[in-house]
Formats: sequence, structure tokens, C-alpha cells
Amino acid sequence: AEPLRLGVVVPLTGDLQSYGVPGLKGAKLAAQEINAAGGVLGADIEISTGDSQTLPQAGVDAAQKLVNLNRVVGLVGAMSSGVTIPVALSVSKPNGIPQISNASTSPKITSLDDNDFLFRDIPSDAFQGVALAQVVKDAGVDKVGIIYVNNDYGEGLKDAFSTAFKDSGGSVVGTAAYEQKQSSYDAEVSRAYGDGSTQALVLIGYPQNGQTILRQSLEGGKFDRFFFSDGMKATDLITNLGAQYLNGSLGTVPQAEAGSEAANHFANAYKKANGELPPQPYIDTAYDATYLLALAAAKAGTTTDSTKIRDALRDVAGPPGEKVYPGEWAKAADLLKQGKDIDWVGAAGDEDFDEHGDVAGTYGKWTIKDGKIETLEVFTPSK
Amino acid sequence: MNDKDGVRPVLEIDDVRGGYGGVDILHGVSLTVNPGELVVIVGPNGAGKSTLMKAAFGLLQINSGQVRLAGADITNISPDRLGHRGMSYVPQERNVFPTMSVQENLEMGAYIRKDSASAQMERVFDLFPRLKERRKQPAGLMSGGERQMVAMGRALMIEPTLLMLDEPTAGLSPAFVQQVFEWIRAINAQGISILMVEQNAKQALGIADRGYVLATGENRHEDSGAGLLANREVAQMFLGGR
Amino acid sequence: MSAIGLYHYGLYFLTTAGIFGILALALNLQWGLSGLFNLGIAGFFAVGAYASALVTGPATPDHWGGFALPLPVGVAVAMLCSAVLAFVIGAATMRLRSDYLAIATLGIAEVIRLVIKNESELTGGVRGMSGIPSPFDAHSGLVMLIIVAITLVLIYWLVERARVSPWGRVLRGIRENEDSALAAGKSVTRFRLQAFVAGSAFMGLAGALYASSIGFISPEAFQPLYGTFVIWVMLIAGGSGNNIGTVVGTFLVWFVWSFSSVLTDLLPADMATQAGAIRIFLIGLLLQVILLTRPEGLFPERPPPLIGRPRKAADVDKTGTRN
Amino acid sequence: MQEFLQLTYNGIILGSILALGAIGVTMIFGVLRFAHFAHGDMMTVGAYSTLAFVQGFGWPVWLAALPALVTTAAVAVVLDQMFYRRLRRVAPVILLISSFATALMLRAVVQIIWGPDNQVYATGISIPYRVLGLVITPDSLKVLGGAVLMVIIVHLFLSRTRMGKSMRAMSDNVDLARISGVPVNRVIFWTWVFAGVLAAVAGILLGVNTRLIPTMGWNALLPIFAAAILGGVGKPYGAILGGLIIGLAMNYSVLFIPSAYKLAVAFVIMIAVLILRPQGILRGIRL
Amino acid sequence: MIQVDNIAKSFGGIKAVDACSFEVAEGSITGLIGPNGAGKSTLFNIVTGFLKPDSGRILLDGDNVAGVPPEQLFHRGLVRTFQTPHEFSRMTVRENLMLVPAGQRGENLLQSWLRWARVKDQERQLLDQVDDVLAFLNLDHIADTLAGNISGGQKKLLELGRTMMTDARVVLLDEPGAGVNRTLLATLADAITRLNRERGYTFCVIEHDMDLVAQLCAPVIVMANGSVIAQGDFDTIRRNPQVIDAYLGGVPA
Ligand SMILES: Nc1ncnc2c1ncn2[C@@H]1O[C@H](COP(=O)(O)OP(=O)(O)OP(=O)(O)O)[C@@H](O)[C@H]1O
Ligand SMILES: Nc1ncnc2c1ncn2[C@@H]1O[C@H](COP(=O)(O)OP(=O)(O)OP(=O)(O)O)[C@@H](O)[C@H]1O
Ligand SMILES: [Mg+2]
Ligand SMILES: [Mg+2]
Repeated sequence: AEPLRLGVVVPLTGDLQSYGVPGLKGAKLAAQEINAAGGVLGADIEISTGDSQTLPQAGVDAAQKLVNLNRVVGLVGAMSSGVTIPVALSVSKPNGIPQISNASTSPKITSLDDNDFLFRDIPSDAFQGVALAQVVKDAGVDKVGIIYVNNDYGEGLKDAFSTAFKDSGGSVVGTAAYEQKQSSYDAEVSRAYGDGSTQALVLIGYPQNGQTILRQSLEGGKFDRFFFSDGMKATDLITNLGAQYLNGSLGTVPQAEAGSEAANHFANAYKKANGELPPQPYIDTAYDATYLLALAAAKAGTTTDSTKIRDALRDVAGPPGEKVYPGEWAKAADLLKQGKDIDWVGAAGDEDFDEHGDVAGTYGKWTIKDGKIETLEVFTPSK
Repeated sequence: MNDKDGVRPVLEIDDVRGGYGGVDILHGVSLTVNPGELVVIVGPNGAGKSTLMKAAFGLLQINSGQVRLAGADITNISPDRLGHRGMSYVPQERNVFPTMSVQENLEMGAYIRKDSASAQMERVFDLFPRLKERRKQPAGLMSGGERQMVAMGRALMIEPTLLMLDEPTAGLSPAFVQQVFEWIRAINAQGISILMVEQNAKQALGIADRGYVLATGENRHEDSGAGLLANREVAQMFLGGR
Repeated sequence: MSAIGLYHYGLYFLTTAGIFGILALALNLQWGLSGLFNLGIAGFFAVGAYASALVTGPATPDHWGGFALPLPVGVAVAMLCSAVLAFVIGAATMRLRSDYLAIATLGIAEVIRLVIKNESELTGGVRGMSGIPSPFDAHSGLVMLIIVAITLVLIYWLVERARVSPWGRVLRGIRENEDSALAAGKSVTRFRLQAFVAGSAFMGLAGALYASSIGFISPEAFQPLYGTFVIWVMLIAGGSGNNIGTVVGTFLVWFVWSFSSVLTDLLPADMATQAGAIRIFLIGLLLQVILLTRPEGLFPERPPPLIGRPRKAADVDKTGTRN
Repeated sequence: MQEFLQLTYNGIILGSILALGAIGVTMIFGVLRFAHFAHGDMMTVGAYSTLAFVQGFGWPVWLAALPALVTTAAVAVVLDQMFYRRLRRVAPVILLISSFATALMLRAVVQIIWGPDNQVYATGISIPYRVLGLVITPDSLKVLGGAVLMVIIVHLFLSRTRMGKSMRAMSDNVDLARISGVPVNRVIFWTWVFAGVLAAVAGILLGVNTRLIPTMGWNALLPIFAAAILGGVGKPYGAILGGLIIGLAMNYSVLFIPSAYKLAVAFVIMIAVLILRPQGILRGIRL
Repeated sequence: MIQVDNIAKSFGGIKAVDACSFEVAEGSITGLIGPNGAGKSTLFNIVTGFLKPDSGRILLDGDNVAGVPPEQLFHRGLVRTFQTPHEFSRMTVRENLMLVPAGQRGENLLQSWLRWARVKDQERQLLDQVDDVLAFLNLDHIADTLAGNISGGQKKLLELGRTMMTDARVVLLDEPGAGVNRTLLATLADAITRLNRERGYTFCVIEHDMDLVAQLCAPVIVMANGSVIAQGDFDTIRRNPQVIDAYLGGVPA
């Protein structure tokens, strides 16, 4: 049969370039596993890559080429909503190509008029903000300062967090947005520190600059207690900064309810294929997205009809059906062949698409203990 | 005039052709300056006089022919090496460093000197007292004539064996023109050879040992200064007749 | 690769190149003709895009605007906003040396981007603006291409005529020597301002078309250094001062930019992760080669034809200046 | 007051890094009359080549910096020989575009070799000193020391050699400089060596102060240009002042407006200076 | 026609022009001479609006125009040349001249876009006019050369040519003769005289070539150190000991 051609649009250059390659590796890992386990309907998955250069124009161009010239039937990506949405509007939607973003958390995507071709396997940032507020509150902290990355991810989380946190009686003393291009963040730290009554810093961002912000917070003696969003869940951060400083810090991350088995499988498989799993988020989601497209193709019985693949996405992603986990391609393919229903539980979570193509959030609460990241519990934030 | 038999010319320009990259401007020009000589080039505007000077000083692509300094081939040599060989040159246009002060301009003239140039600077200041008054003023803000003085002064900061001047008196007041000519004669008398382009042709040829008339990139006439002045055709065509 | 895929990609490619072409022509009006060193292209482009999106987009609680007016209105508003902005900036900076104007406009573009990012009441902030309509809902289809193509031809015609006209002559004169232009009674600031404002208005127009063709805009689309530089590269590679060159340069550079991935796709699989960087490296190298071999661009500037006289083979001296 | 002092100190640290970058930019502009857009990426090269020696041989940063300075200077000279030298006779804007291309290439090379992720010279944080309630970290002192040292070297270079004057002469009138015997090519060579060294030091200090990523230099370029302009282009001492002003202004700005506008403040100041004092703040001061 | 009334201008500590007063009478060819740095060019810059005087008045037809910008003065018939040629270097010699005339329709962008035929008409006439000037100045063979690539003397001629492209009433020439070949200089002098006689141009000429001054100018004004030290016809001036001392340097002109 025809190979299943999938396209991955990631930023390999430009501002968010450090997320591109790991995400790409995640997608490729899934393809390798599936191909090794017999492929989709007997055919291999072929992954083509497009460099979004972190720019909407370039991202759309890359997607156009993937769809029109490489004839891919499904897209994974892109990173930021600023690229994901234009790609969906000018490529996926008009060409009828299912697109699963592994990283865009903007609430805008939920309501986007995309003819149901745009999905994402990462929850909208509205949920995580609530989860994070709950974690902070449960830790007995009432007054916080927030530093967030000034993009749609950061702002969305910050808004959701602040609202939820205030609703539960907490107060936000200082808030500062940070621009990724800057090299020093003392001023932002001061601003978040506010009048000095803050008990902890809530840091919503990415490790690149997050590392600098933490360092300057610690060195400046302003904060020594931290709460992190998923973007900050990174072992690198701990080694670079020194474990003792981050002991007891808490964070949230979208995570599968079934516990960490799926995630562990993924981490091990990644390690085997590419070496240590890097700190960046959105690798597991890229992996899941690729799996989901492949499962949908297997379910739809076609590697070429993108609309049918889209139609099958919800079936394979959610209940009813037998749960299948990362690394269980052969089993899944078998079940599908027998006409049975399956329910994918991914490395990053349950990944059950709702009517908007969004996934609900269950969140892991993680902490840093003796230089290691440990998951304490998985929970559904109470609205 | 010296007897030059057996003496090597200071500067020989031998059948030089060249231009600014496109068409040739010089179509085989030849010229000689013997030691201690004062040679003047005259000719209509656009004849190629300045071009010839630039060619001699390595500022122009020479396509054929040769330039020799004291017998050594210096064709297409880089201009920053010529100072060390005793050549000094005042271009017609853009001949000062506009944002540098008068004094700094003069210091730039002495750039290749190893020894102190202060004595020479005093001499230049004696010649052009105005420059001394204005030693701190940026050269680009000087009047046209004052700039010309700076340009001359700069070239005199080394004591060259060959001094090349492209219209040194343009824009100078009559008193200065007179003075500059006298002074050119004086340094020439010290044994410095001089090659000079002038539109003040009568006066220039008056003090010249020899003169060349250039037109449309070719040699037209060559004679002693007095000889050219006496030449009716030259006077009619190139010196303004009267 | 299928024929239909090629066709669709072709539509998209040409539409995008056409929008870039409008930007490059506008820049040629400013730099090529008038020596106005505008490094704020992305800013004017962004203002046009947002202005048009605000008036043509659907009503939304997320930000101001959303009047759902037709595209021509959006275009007009875009041009007006960019022009007004250019006028304000220009009135303050037209006196500056060209390299100062460059850095000033570069800074202004960055400020504009930050304002767009942070004033979310007005612009939707980092979330961007979605649902920007395009005529007949043809975001990257044939209709959009036709609209862009017609606009490109029109702008070409306007800029070319401006170039050969006495107006262009005055501007080239100002570019060469301000004092002389003043002594000839030309109001340097007024002419410059006209060129700056007209060029910026065209950039705004390009922004409006871009917003309409892509349907969603966010601050990321308007990176000052990046967005601006691509246009400069197009202009210089094609030949600044030469409108044909500008358009050819645009298409060529965009082609190279876009299709350099074909080269890096040939790399062995384990190099795939470096492919993006290698591609950028190749783009840089190619640009260098163009500059080294054709420093005046593929089509160097030529004095315009004498419009009052039937064309004859004007043998213009094209040698470089050395003194 | 306390906070103000802290912002001042932090502003000076940031400012001195910007200043080093700006001196390089301003010197290149002074001699060759074009804005060198690859300067930020030369900083990146300096920072990463230091990292290579730190990681490869386990050297301390200051030692690893030495070969890195040489490397960066060599890169600068090679770039000049390969590209810029051939474009010197054409309009400066061509050089500017060429340097943009160079910037793309350098960044790509760094990314190909070292990958796109965060890197650090040394892990852990440095325990700060507290002086009068002011938080002063050892790293920031290193940055300050490095910057001051470089400024002294720049000063000696310009005042003790004829380079300063040669550079100015060339920027005024290249042909006349050559006529006067200025070895133009040599001056250009040394300008690039020096610019390379300055860029490398700025990049290393930036890396010490924060971390290394391939876009670090490119992202620092705009404020560096702002600093160079502010000081009056072509004036190294002005660039130092410009860097400090930009650094301080960016830090103080958070007292008044949202921190996301920090960079905008740098530009608004710069533009205001351009309009009110187009020659930069330090018109009178010369090399 | 032009009255310079007690003008002063200094740069930093340097008094370039100091209490300078004189008059350029309508229809005259007034010579302005004086040692280098006397302030002649500075005065021109003030009269033509390129510099603002520190004090004093410039009367043009009785109106004080001190500080009026140059482009406006041009439209009042005041035209100048520069001492160092200010050509438009990357434009052809012909374009350098075509640019000058005022009131060109095509200078209005909208007219250029919308009324092309009329713009074209006007260009046609302009070209003929330019051809005449080029022929007159012996520049016709280099009409299509870029002005940056012509010789120093040719640039001076071009400078003069630009003043011939207008309906000037007063023309201020800053050293039109410097660097111009003597043969051509005679032609140039003729041209100035003819423009003066036939078209009624008033001239004010800075010049260091005494032959030219003698032939052309009456009256002659002598400046030194920023103010007028003598004026009158050339023969009187040349015998003025002060002038000889400051300027002529004992040369019998
Ligand atoms: N912008 C300026 N800044 C400082 N000094 C200036 C400036 N312009 C002119 N000067 C000085 O003012 C004096 C008058 O200059 P001006 O150019 O008017 O002289 P000039 O009479 O035209 O002389 P020349 O015959 O040499 O052209 C000179 O000493 C000159 O150095
Ligand atoms: N930079 C240049 N590029 C191209 N052509 C040039 C350049 N400079 C001069 N020319 C051409 O070369 C010819 C000779 O010019 P040159 O400057 O040598 O004349 P000249 O004899 O010095 O005249 P003048 O007495 O007017 O100074 C001129 O016709 C001119 O058009
Ligand atoms: Mg000449
Ligand atoms: Mg003068």
C-alpha cells in the first residue's frame, strides 16, 4: 500500500528553535516504533519535516509544501499558536488535512473555525492555570509573585492561574511578563517581588530564560520557593542551578491518569533511540500525535484519504474501547484489524478529543526532591 | 636647468593607458620628470590631467604602459607604499580629512615619518599662518581656500623627493597664488622634483622647467615652460589666448 | 508530487511572493529612489495588517474593532494608518542622516511589535487576531492570487512612473546631494516625506493583503529584524533603484528561501535535525555569492529613459566611481 | 531606595556588556562605514568557543576565553577577507546586507555544532555578597571586571598606537589616507581583530551572566545598536556611555511601566536622542 | 536688489562675518573678492538661506529674508552655485540640469501618475532647453555621463549650467572660474555678460581670478575678516593699498 505520509511542522530555526528538534524526534520515534512493529496497514510511515522558522509565513510555506508537494495526509505541529492557527486556516482546513498540534495551548484554538481539521493533544492553558492555582493553594501559600513568558502560552496560563488563585482567596502581589529576547531579568524579578510580602514565585515559561530568572531570583535573595508550569519541568534546570535550591518546588504538567507507565515507556524508548530525554516539553505530545494519526489511518483503513483519517481520530483517541499504550502498536493494529475499538492513552495523557478537537486536562503534580523530579499525584483540577 | 645626461629620471610615465574601469581615459600618455625639475601639465577640462596624476600614484587601474620611480617599476603599486619611496601628492578634489582638525590633518601628512614632525609643522604654519590660527578647527569646516592650504600643508609634512600637485592654487587668493608659486620654486630649488597640474597656466609655465599639454587623454605638446608660453597655437587653444 | 498539488502550491507561492513584491517595491520607492534607509518595514506592514484586520474582522469580545467591513475598506484604512504613522515618524526624522533613520525606524518597528503584543484590548495581544476574512473566503486560492497580482502590477506601475517622472528625478537628486537640491528650490523634507509616506502606505497595503490571505495574525508574524531583512535582501539582490530588478529579486529570493529545504532534504537522515540550520547557512551563503558577483544587484540601477524624447540607445557611462 | 540602588547596579552590569558590544559596532562603523549586523553573532561565536574549551579541557572560563578570543578574532578576519573586503568599494548598504547574511551563517554554524539548547559554563548559582543591602554576585563582579579591563585595553589601543588616528582618517577619506601612507589593509585587519576580541568578551560575559543559546547575540543586537547610536556613532567612549545609559534605562523602566516594554524604552530613548541631538550625546569627544 | 545689512555670523569663537553691509544693485555684476577665509562663502550661505545670521538683515527687494530657507528663496529668483561642486553624482549630466527648473508638473506625484501626457509635454521642452545649455558649456559630449564621473573643471561648468536653467533674477556664483580652463573661462565670462545683458540677470560673483574680475565685475566689493574694507570699480580697488596688502599681495593685477 501507499506509505502513510505525515508532515511535522516545527521550528528548527528562529526564536523557538530549541523545541523543534526534540519535538521532531518525538514524532520520528513514534514512526520508528510503528514501522518496526509492522507499519500502518502494512505500509511504512514516512515523516517529512517542515521548518516553521518560528514565523507564520515560513510555517505556512512549509505546511503548503508538505501538503501539496510531499502529499502528506496528516500534520503534526506547529509549536506556537501564532503559527499553528495560520497553518490550520490556510493549509489544513482548505486541503482537508487533519492537523494535531502538540504544543499550542491558546484558548483561541478551541473555537477556531477549522472545519474540524485542527486538533491538539495538549490541553488548553485555561485548565492548567486552575491546576497550578490549586497546587499553590494546597501548599499553604497565599501571596505569590508571577513571572510569565510574554506569549500566548504564558499569558493564557497566567490569566487562568490568577483568576483561580484569587477565587480561592490567594493574592497576586506582583506580576511581570518577560520577553524571551532579553538577557537579564533582574527587573522582572523585582517587579514580581513587589512589596516583599510574597511567599513564592510562580514561574510560567520555558527553561531557556527560566533558568536565568530562577538564578537571579535566588541570587537576589528575593525568592526561594517556586511553583512551575509544565514548560519548566526540566532536569537540566536542576543540574544547572544546583539541586539544593529547588528542593521542594512544585509544578504541574498535563499527564495521563493511568500513572506514569506510559510516560516511562516513552522516556525509555526515547532514551534508547536518541539518548537522554531533553528537558523540553511537547516531545511526548509530538509522539502521541503521530501515534494518533497512525491509529486513525489504521482504523480508517486508508493511508491516503485524509478526511477519513480525520473522521477516525476521535474513535481511536477516546473511549469506548480497549486501552492501548505507547509501544503497543502491534496490539493496537491487531485490535483494529479485528474491528475492535481502541482507546489510546498517550505518553502525555489520555488524549481523548472532545468536539472541538481539544483534550481535557488531567494534571500531574510534581516536585523536585534531591535533584530529581517526582510525580506526587495525578488529579483533575476542580473548576 | 640641470644637465640630466646620465641621471635617472625621478618619474617616468611610459605610454600609459588606463581609466576608471570602463573605457580608457588615458590613451598612451608619456611623461618624464628629471631630478630637481619642475614640470607642469596644462590642458582643457576633462583632458585627463588628474587621471594621469592618479595613475602615477596608484589610484587607478593602468591597463598598459609603465610608471617608474627612480627606475623602479611602480605600476599599479598600492598608494600607501609610495610615501615611503619619497612621493607626496595633493589630489584635486577631496584632499583633506574633513572631520579631523587642521593639526591632525598635518599629522596625517607626517604619518610615515619616524622622527618628530614638529619642526616641519612649524614651517608649514609659517607658510600658512591661517592654519596655525585654526589648528583646532575641523578641516571640513574651513573655507575653500583654507582647505586648499591644509591640503598643501599635509603633502609637505614629509620632505619628499617628488611632489605631485593637482591644481594647488585653485581657490587661493591672488596674494597666496603668488606666494605659493614662489614657494614652490623655493622648494624646487632645494632639489625636490615637482609635477604640477595648473589652470593658472601662464604663471605656472612661467616658473616651470618643462611643460606638457594634454588633451583628450593624449600628449599634445611638450616643451620648456617658456617655449610653450611662446607657442601661439598652445596659447590660443589652451591658455586662454590673451 | 501531483499536478494539483503543484497548482495549489503555486497559487500560494505566487500570492506570498506577490505580497513580498509589493513590500519590496515600496522599499524601492523609499531606498532605491530616495535613499531613505527604512529598517522598519515590518512595523508598517504590521500596522497595515492590524488596521485592516480590525475593520474587516468579525466582531469579537477579545479586542476592539471587528466591524466586518469589506476588504477595500480594510485596505484603505490600512494605507491610511501606515501613512499617518509614517508621516509622524517622518516629520520627526526626515532630517536625520540615512543610517540614523535606519536605526530609528528599526527601533520604531520593535516598539510597534511590543505595543501589538501588550495592548491586547486593541490588538488581541499575544493571542493574535483570528477570523480575518478574505474575499470569497479564498484565503490562498486563485481569487487571492488575482487580487495580489493586480495590486502588484498597479504598485509596479505607480512606482515605475514615479521613478521616471520629474518627481523621481528630484528624489534621486536629494539622495545624491541635499544642499544642491535645496539650492534648486526643492523642498527636501517635503519630497522625502512624500516618498516615505507613499512607500509606507504601500507597505500597509501589503499588510492588509497579507492579513486577508492568511486569516490570522499575531505578533510573531512581524519580527522586525527578520521581516524587514528579507525584504531588503530581495531589493538588494534584484537591484535597488530598478523596479524590474526588485520584482525579479523578490521572486528569486523567496524561491531560494522556500526551496532551499529541497537541498537539505537530501541530507542523510541522521542529519535531519541539523537540516534547519544548514538551510539557513546555505541561504546566507547564497546571498553572499549574489552580493559578491553582482554587488549592484541582478539588474543595476540605470538612469531612467528621457520621457520627453523617443528612446534612443543612450550610451550611459556605467563605470564605477573611484575618487 | 534600596530597590533603586539594586536596579542601578544591575543596570550597570547589563550596560557594561552592551557597552562592549557597542564599542565593537562603533569601531567597525567608524572605519568601514557600515552597521555590522553580524556583530551579535560574533558574540555568540565567542561565547560558544569558550564553552568548547571549558567542556573539552575542563578549563576555567577565564583561561578558556583566551583561545576563544583568538578564534573569534580569526573568524572576524576571515569573514572580512572572504566577503566584506570585496564589497568595500560599493555602497555601505551592500555591506550591511552582507553582514546580515554573515549573521545567518554564523548562527547556523553554532547551532549545527552545539545544538539549540541552553548551555552554561558552570552549574549552580553563585552565593551573593551583600553590601549595604545590595546584592552583588561574584559573577556580576566578574562581568564588571572583565568589562573594565576591556575598556582599559581599548583605551590603550586607541591612545598608545596610531590605530585610533588611522581609523579616523580612513573613515574620513580612504583614498587620502592611503596617499598619506596609512596601510589601509592592515588597519582594517586590526580593526576586525579588535572587534572580534571585543565581541568575544561581550559574548562570554553575557554567557557568564546568563547562559548560552545560539540566538543570544542576535537578540542582544538591537540594544547594542541603540547604545552605539546613543553614544555617537564612531566614538568608542560614547559607546560605553551609551551602553550604560541603555542598561540603566531598561532596568529603571520597570519602576514605571510593564516590564515587557523594557526594550521599547531603550528605543524610545535612542530615538529621542536622535531627534534632539542627532550627533549622539558625545559629539565633542574624539578617539 | 539685495541689501546686506550689518550681518554677523560666528562659528564657535570664530567671527566669520562681522558687521558686514553692502548692496548688490539690480542689473549689476557685482564682484566679491577678499582673502581666503574672509567670509565670502559664509555670506553667500547666509544670503541664500543655508545659514542663519546671528544678527543683521538681508533685504531682497526690500523684504527681510534672513532665515528664509533656501528652497523658498530660489522661488524668489535667488540662485547660487557652490564653491566645491555639488553635483548629483549618480545622475547624468543632463539630469543634473533637468532637475533644476521650478514648477515642473511632474514634480507633483499625483500629476505624474494621472496626467502623464502633460508631464511628457513639459519634459520635451525642458530637454531642448537643456541641450542648449549643454552645447553652450561644451558639455554636450558627456550629457549622458554620470556627473560623479566628470572632471573637476567640468563639474564647475555644470554648476554654472544649473543656474542657467532657471528664470533667475539674482545669481550668486561662488568662484565659477576656479579650476576652469582659461580658454573656456573667456567663454564663461561672455556667457555671464550675455545673461546679464539679454536676460537681465543680476550677478554677484566671488572670484580669485583677477582677469575675470577685471573683465566682468563692476562694482567690486572687497571683504576681509568678515567685513567690507573697500568697494568701487576694479581699477580703483586694485590701487587701494589696504586691498593690495590684504588680498592682492602686491601683484599688479
Ligand atoms: N561651519 C563652520 N564652522 C567653523 N568655522 C567656519 C565654518 N564655516 C566657515 N568657517 C570659517 O569662517 C571663515 C570664513 O569662511 P568662508 O568660507 O566664508 O571664507 P571665504 O571668504 O569664502 O574664503 P575662500 O576664498 O577661501 O573660499 C573661515 O575662516 C572659515 O574657517
Ligand atoms: N571617477 C571617474 N569615473 C569615471 N570617469 C571619470 C572619473 N573621473 C574623471 N572621469 C573622466 O575622465 C576624464 C578626464 O578627467 P580628469 O579628471 O582627468 O580631467 P582633468 O584633465 O583633470 O580636468 P580638470 O581640469 O577639469 O580637472 C573626464 O572626461 C571624466 O569624464
Ligand atoms: Mg583635474
Ligand atoms: Mg569661499
